[in-house]
Amino acid sequence: MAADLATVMQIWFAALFTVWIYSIAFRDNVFFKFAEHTFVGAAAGHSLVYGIDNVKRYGWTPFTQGASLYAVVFLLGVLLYTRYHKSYFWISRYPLSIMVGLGIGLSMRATVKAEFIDQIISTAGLKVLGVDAWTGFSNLLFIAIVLAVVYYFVFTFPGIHGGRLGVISKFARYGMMAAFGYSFANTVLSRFNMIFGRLDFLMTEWLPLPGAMIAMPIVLILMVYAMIPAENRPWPKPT
Amino acid sequence: MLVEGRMFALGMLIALWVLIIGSMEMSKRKLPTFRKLSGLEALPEMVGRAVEMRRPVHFTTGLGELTGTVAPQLVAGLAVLGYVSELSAKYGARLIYSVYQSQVMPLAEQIMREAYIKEGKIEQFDPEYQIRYLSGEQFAYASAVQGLAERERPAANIMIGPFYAESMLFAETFYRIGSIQLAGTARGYQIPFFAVVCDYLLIAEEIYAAGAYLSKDPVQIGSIRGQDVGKMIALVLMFVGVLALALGSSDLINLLKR
Amino acid sequence: MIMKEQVKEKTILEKLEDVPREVLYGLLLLAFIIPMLNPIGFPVPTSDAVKKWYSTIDALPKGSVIMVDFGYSGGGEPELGPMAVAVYHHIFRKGGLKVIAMSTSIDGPLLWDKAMAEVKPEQYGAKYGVDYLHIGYIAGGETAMAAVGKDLRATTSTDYKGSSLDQYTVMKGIKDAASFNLLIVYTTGGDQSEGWVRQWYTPYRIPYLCAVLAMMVPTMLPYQKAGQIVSLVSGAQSGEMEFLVKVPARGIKSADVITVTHLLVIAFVVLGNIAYFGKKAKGGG
Amino acid sequence: MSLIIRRQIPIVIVFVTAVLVMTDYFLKIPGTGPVVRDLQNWGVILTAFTLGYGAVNLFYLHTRHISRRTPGQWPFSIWLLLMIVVFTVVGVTYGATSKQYSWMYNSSYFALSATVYSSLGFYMTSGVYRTLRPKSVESTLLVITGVIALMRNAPALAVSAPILISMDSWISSIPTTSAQRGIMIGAALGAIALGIRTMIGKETGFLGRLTEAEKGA
Repeated sequence: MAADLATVMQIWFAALFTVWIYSIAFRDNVFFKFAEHTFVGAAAGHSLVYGIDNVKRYGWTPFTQGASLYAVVFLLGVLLYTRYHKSYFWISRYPLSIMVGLGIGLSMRATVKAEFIDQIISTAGLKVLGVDAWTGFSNLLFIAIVLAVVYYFVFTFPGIHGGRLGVISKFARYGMMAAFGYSFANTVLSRFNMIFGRLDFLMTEWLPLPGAMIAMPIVLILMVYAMIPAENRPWPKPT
Repeated sequence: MLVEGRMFALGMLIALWVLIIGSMEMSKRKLPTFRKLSGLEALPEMVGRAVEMRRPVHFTTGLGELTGTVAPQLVAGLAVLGYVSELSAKYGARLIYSVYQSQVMPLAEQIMREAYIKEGKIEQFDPEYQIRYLSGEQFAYASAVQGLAERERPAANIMIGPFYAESMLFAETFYRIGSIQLAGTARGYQIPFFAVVCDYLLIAEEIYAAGAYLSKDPVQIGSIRGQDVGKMIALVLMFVGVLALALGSSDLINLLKR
Repeated sequence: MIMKEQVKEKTILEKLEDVPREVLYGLLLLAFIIPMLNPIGFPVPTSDAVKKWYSTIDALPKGSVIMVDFGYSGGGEPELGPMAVAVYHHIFRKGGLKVIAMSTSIDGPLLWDKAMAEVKPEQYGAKYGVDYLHIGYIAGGETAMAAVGKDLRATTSTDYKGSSLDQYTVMKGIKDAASFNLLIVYTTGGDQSEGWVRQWYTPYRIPYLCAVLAMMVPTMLPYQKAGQIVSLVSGAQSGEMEFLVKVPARGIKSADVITVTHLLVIAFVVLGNIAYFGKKAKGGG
Repeated sequence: MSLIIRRQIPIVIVFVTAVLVMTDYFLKIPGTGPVVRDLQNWGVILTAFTLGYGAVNLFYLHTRHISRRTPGQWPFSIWLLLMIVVFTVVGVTYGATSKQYSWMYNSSYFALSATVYSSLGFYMTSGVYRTLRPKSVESTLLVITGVIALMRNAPALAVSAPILISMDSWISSIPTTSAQRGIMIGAALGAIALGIRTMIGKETGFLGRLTEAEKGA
């Protein structure tokens, strides 16, 4: 029974937080503020918990098994927090510089291949001739848009955008706008899926619980009340 | 020693290194000129219109920190803020800058003060009114900007920097109150929302170019110059590759794969 | 008479353009709730990307090892959760495959538990530690991917619960990226979906199946075109995957709601434009 | 001297680490492999340490609200800090994947984050209603591709009019992919340039706050 009670309580909390967060779409109110602060606090707590978990599992465990070099990492990790000290904050730059160097090295060595050369290879490998007319046209358009967009982002050679050549930039913008329209529609889809997820939770898990159908209107009325500006509320009087 | 399949990439990386550092050095001697950025060209007119309508100009640099990965976007936004401050001082517009990062406030104040001094209008600069720290939390900041928009009804709204989910909210709110808008971000997911709503748009890399152009910093400008040459290399490789393939040769592609 | 009519129409158009957002939100909520109360059972189309994803897993020989990044956040769970569940059904039902999961998202381990509770691997005879395993959240984004790719066992010696990896038979012979035959990524972060291309596909050429939020698909498309990703799908296509795997769940259920809400949005576009252009025509003419 | 310790050496560390990581990838010099492996594992642990930054920042900010009794804010600040403490205590004592912690996560953080991001769907709807207007050639193109994709994304519509699927897949594979690729090539160069600037100490955002000496310089 105890486990059941825990589940029921979990659903109630989750449901209330869901409804309270949605209320911001209509107007700011105290319930939203409460939910929002819970969110921010929980997020910080959650990442702290997983930070500790990671330090323990990836650092402490090998250290206890004899990898004594990890003591240095712990020291560096603690030094990261000198950033909050008024005069010794610069010490945190040492561990940070290792992280930054790693990040740059890992990203640069792969970016030049994955996002530059491989993209060039893939574009240059498109066939315009020797395929059916529609594919040929599509590939030609594809190549034209890639070239035009890269051309568009050349900034310091103003000559290449002057006069009739300006048409290339215009074409590039057309291509990008078509792409943005597609992205826009996909974002709508993503957000709606998320709303569906929450409403599905409310309707299939919360509302069937005993008392939920009675509680829901009360929750909504309280929320609407909280949306009324304080000076217009009959109670409590603003201080 | 050399790894098969990674040689061309290594060569390209070294070439880019030389190119970018070389153009930084060259820019110290002579700054290269920039192409027209249609978004920036619209700014004087936007500020002028706000003066005519006796309504303020609103500016935001979005979220992010000066120390994170999106810092370059924030820096670009601040460079544009400097320019808009100059324009506002010149035409006598009321400029309001909504701040998300408290660490940016002293920097922003300095930038804006210098702009007003440059235009000889320092007496018009009112940091209390013009620089508003709204909140350091995303949704609280978003709703505070919304509130500000509805109260002050700015005639122009300029958003340059790293924007997240609040982009659509801002764009729609200012659209509803009839502001002319210029927006730019390099955060790919948010560009479509700005493209849908805003009158003028700086797309992705354009904000860095705008920031560098306005700041006249040889390091930034030189870096952009180097990247431009890199883009031209890409253009040539793609163009020649397509032609060669049409003529039946895939030598270039094989070279790139080495 | 004519004048009066014109004036009246103009105000209607104006009102139409300035409909309070509360009304729009209310209509949207109704468009969600009504089909949820009265399911219509709209059909779902299957796209090539989902079919390709499905057949890639189907074609894996027995004994293949799969790395799964369970990398979505709580916010993306409604979209990517159903996809991950459907794919796990497929993998377990096929049998003979080893699945090692890790998370680049801090929500990953708990959401993985949630997904496993839905999949119930035991119904296919799959056992934790023998057929599948979770090594936990690993901080660092691309650094974590690179670290695991270079030497998994040097990065972690325990699973997500903190038990030693040595005791699990599924880990036998698994050392680094080269031990894997396929990479599956579910993520809500662009840095993650792109990072896997940079840190796993580029150096090790591990075939990569990628599932992201629908809104992230456009920015990932160039990778698919260049062959760096075998197949790119969005979580919004979970219904299609459930259809192929024949385990209908949340994804198919959402089809009704997504259809009705999208029809509403299209109606909004049309109405908004009628109001805008109608007003403009009256005002200008 | 202080400038060297406080600024130059960290930049040198960045440079050396980045070069080492790249050398290991491009040249495979014997001996670099294990060093880079260890460095990467260190990177993981150091990042894990930074996961506490959020909590510390919030403590700074909200203890100030509480001590100043900021009207309308300080009770929420207490609650927020309490949430951090409760999460941490439960997560550390019972374990990050324990039943107790998972209960707490599911009843608050999971529900909240899922809802916060979905609430944007509402704003988008009014955005669509008010702003999707074909005013110029550019915006017309955007509206056309947008509306086609919207129609395709409605599953039932797509099934009844399969032409939508082929139109949508053409839009996605030709104009969208090509425009995104153009942007990607530019952004890749931007990322490489940013990396180079950081390695040679011209981009110092990561240093954080500046010391007095640096401000002078």
